[in-house]
Amino acid sequence: MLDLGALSNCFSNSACLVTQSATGVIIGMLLFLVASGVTLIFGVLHVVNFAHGAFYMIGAYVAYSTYGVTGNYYVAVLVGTIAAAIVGVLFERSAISRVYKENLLMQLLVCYAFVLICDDAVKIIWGSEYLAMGVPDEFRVRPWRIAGGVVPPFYLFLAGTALMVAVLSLILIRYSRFGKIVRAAAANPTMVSVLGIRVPIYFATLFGLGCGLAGMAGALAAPVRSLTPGMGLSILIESFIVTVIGGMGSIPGALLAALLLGFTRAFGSLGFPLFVDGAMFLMMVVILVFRPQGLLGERAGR
Amino acid sequence: MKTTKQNGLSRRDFMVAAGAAGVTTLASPTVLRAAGSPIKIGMPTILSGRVAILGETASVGAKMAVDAFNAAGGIDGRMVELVIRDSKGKPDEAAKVTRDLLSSDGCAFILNGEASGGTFAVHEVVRDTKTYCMHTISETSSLTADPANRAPWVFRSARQGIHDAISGGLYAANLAKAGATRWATCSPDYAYGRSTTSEFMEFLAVFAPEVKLVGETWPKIFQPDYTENITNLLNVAPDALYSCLWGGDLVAFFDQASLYGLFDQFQTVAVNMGDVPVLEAIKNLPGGIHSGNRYHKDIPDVEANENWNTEFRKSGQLPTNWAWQTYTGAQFVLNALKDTGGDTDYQKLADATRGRTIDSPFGVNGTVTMREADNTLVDYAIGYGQTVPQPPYLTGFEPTAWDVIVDYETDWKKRNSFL
Amino acid sequence: MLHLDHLVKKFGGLTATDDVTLDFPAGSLSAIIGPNGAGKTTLFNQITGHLVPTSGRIMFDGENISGLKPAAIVRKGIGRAFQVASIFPSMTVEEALATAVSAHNRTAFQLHSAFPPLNVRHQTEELLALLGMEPVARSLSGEISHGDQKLLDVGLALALNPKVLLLDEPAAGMGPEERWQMMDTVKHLWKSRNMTLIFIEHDIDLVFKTAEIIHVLRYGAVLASGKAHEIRGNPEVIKAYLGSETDTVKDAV
Amino acid sequence: MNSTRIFARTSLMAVIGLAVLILIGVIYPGTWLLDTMTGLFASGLLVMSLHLLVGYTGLVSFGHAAYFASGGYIFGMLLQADGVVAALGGWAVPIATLVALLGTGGFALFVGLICARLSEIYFAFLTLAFQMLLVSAIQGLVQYTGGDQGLTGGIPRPEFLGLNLVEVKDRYVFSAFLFMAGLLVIRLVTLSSFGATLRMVRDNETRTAFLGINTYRVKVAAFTIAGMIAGLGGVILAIFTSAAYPEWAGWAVSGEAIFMIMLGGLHSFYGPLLGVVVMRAINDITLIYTTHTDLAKGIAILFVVLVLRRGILDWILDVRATRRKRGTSGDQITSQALTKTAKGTKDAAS
Repeated sequence: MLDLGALSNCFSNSACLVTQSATGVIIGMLLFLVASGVTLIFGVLHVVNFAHGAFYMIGAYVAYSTYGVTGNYYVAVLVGTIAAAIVGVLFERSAISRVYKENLLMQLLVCYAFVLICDDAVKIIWGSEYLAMGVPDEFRVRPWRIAGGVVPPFYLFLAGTALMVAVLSLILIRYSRFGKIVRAAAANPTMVSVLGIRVPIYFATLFGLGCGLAGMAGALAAPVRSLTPGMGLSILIESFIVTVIGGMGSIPGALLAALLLGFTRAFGSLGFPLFVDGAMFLMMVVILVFRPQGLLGERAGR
Repeated sequence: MKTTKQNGLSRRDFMVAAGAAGVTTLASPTVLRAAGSPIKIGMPTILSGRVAILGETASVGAKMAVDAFNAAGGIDGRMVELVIRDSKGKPDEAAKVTRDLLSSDGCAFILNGEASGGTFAVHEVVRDTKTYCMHTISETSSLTADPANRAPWVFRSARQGIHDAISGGLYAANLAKAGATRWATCSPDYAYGRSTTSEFMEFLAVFAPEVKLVGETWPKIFQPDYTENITNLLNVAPDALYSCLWGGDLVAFFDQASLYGLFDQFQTVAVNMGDVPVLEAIKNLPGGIHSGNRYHKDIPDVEANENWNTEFRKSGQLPTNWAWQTYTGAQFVLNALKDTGGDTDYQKLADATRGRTIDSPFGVNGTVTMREADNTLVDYAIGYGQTVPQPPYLTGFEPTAWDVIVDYETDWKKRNSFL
Repeated sequence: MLHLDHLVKKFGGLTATDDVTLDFPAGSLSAIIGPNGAGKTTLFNQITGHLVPTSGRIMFDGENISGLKPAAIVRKGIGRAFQVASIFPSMTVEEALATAVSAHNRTAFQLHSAFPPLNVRHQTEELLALLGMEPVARSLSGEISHGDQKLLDVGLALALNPKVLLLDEPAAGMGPEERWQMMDTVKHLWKSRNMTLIFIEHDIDLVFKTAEIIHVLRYGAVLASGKAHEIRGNPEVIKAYLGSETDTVKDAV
Repeated sequence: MNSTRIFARTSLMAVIGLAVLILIGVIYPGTWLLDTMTGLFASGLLVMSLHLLVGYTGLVSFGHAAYFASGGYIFGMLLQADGVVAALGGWAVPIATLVALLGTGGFALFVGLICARLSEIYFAFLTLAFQMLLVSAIQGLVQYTGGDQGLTGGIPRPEFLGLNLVEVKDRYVFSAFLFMAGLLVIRLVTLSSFGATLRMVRDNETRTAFLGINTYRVKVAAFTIAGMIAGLGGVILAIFTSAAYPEWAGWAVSGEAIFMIMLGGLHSFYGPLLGVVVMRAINDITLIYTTHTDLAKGIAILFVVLVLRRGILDWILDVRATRRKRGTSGDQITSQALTKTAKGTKDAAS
């Protein structure tokens, strides 16, 4: 079960080290994009969005269809992102906003209902068979060789875009007028609405932004993931692990945790291939027991 | 650029089938024993997720057989009805669906369209409830080869992994002779993947002792991202790769591996590659992947097969390995039913199935046989070739003779004390 | 009974309890008053184990209890009611008191008979009578009047039959009429249970009418201690009290 | 009423309930209802035991399916082990059931000791993590658990007390017995002094600690009891399917259990059972018209959350209570009060 030989071999071999490290970054960045949406929504609105995986799926499917029509990958990603964001706003307005004041269970229930409906809606619209989009022509090139390691340019593009977008949204929340208002509104909605600001619109926008991030991740990855209804589930679980380990509400924490998970996957598949999933959950347990607020979380859990 | 087929028609058919099943749920099925009421055959199969495409073709195959049977008058006017249910490819769901089919929907027996994972679960149910059953998909050898698993009233109309392993071993030994001695494997981490891979490597070693296994990676079934498995293989840098990934998993794996130029670097034997829908779904299909035959209209190259292919395509779907296997299974079941005169007693049906030989478009000699010794199918067309992205999809096909297969199979059974 | 010995509590640079030495003799009825931020509730929190003192000792019945966990201190015999009534909203008044009695009888983990057991039921009835809460006994705690909720909170503490009872502003948030009623009840309880009672209160009139001994805190330190007439005449107290309302330091809890 | 008499009466009701269930089994001619009910018994215990945590103690566990699966796996692995059935003979099934119960209890105790230190969402995620660890373990330890494949080869269930569990009716009777036994235990726990303590912790944990109760121990004990009863549900399902699967420990099972509780009613004892039945009914009725059962479930849940704003049974009880005005007794807490509390805490927290 444990193959430390393979692991140490890899560390002494630059080709392997580069390839696996790049793998870690690639897996981590896509995860980060999804998880940053979860953590953004939780950090500001204090809602755990259990429906986040559904937006990942929506992004991927819409991108698939758009790509079929336009043949342009970038347009497809853009449309997928926007679609997920719009559905997110609608979901927030019609359902989530009604349970802000309710307990965790009610929020969970609403999200679950939404996931069920989305999965079946996708089945009705796109069918229950898997769909494959295929890598766009411009990325069908030989992989790059870096110090003997193999790195596909398409994945570099994914990782770079993911990082850039997530950092932009962090800046938006931390420093922009929008970010300041929405954070103030979440802390004290009455006070902010007294100032003549329409709080619900800000909340909906933020929620839509978070969902858009998930949709973008789905759209970006669509060329290499076969699309199926319910594809959001596994990414949801992983993004929860990231959120918890990084610290609920902390975007830098999510980045750190996503990379940690990416590297665990990349190197774990060499050293302990059968326990890669187990290792991720074990990390989650250790973090929750010894540092419930997460690596970079701000507020301590009791 | 547009991809994979859509077929509203077949899905609507499923709904109708499911609807009919539901009505009887409420009506409580035990009442419906009256003569003249149709005999119901329950069919769990995978209709959602990565491999739904295969489940749908299996459904079409089963329906082709049943429709023909009913059109020919059924059993003295008594019709046969298929009740098809989605098992989602999960063992627990397959077990649940099978029990529901038997107890809620009043199905008399099971035509199992589940992959290996679910098949072992279905197998438990039919063994436990003493239900006549035909497994039409699972290729895992131990299902019928291992006496511990055997039940006299359960049959398999699918390929058997060991047959493909012998055929593949013989074929791959030529690759080894040409210099490909360092092998790696990448197969799904569950019963079918593990046993099929180890059987293939076992026979490869028999035919080419110089072969060494230098690396293995085991993605989970329906895993979304194979990057870590792919880079793992890159690091191992073998001469050749064996994989028994299948369906949508195989498609996703190939799409992702192509980004790393994986297939430029070594030979690949992907036993489940040779189904047309899979080949068509892979966007960056590299040439020259070695594959077993799955379903091919020219293997065997006979008119009956050509006709069957044409007939099948009228459903709007492309025939697959699952399709011919389920069709064949349904034929056995229906023949048995005809013999018993509609009696669905599990032992009578089993007696009518065991050892039977039927005419078949897929047999090497125009027939296939349900081997008496272990209730599994033999004499179907089997062999290996190389895939190409356009018709005819499989070239350089090298069939394997059945006497060779049976010899090695017997040895293998002895080694594993299955005899 | 209860003796605070050079008690100090610091939060960073802020000294919330500044070398407080106080004595509460057995059976006494004392009040602690002081402006906002004087450290009254902080003092209570240290006695009940919510906060650990930075230095000093809390002697209870001759034993140093500082640093013990709240549950342990409660079991030793120090009960407490809270500034904001801390109750069990989904239980009826009767049930809530019975659970407290059950906790006191060490039957809270009992699985072998239905709740409440007979002896708990009897003690609960006595308690209801003592509190005068029979009319609302079957109402949900979350739905009774604010005053009743405050009284129930006191009742919960009382159910433990404490030797020392700490009441944090028992009359807070009530109308003038109610406040006097509440204090009467408190005094009645004190007499009938023969315990040591300490309460925090803002309303000086109430304090002067009720308490035997009054301790005045300011900036965490004891400004004065004594009987009502002594405190009333103390010019320091008057000055501190009147100048207090603009104080910016907030109570810690 | 005398407190021991309440227990006696409740137990009597359970015996009567069991008798009725068995009578149904004897009268009903086919297998459909019996198999359906056997399945419901298994989910029933899972959901009712989770309700002890979620509804009575205020502990939202996302990982309750772990104990359900643990019960099934211990039961199955024990009976499949070489020589066990031969050695125990007719006692095999009862002893395996007991071992499954105790083993699951031990597992739940271990996890409870770690998890109960955390609160709210952190507690929920930690229980989830332990559940996923169990799934990983089941999938990884292929030689013992059969991995992804589950326990294959059938679970031997030798006859005992004249019950042959391979037969539908006998299996139904034994499952009904286990179900009623589990249900009775949960009922008695909620009626006991400990049950009242659970509600104290749910309502106001801080105050409970201030009454001298070690709330950590309360939570650990509740977690353990609930785990054991869930394990009993797993035993029923293992008997029914003659197998055990890793999906039983999956988060879909845990999640669905929570949703059935919420659907049926969080604040009434029998609400969750109603949720189980309703969910199954929605599933089966939808299947008549379409395979899109998820869509129907989703819409039903949204209706319950957004329109009724509480579980079905809670809603019915509230409507009745408002009609009759007043008259709430011990257990029948109106959910309005609780909803208010929940809101209160939430407001205070933010």
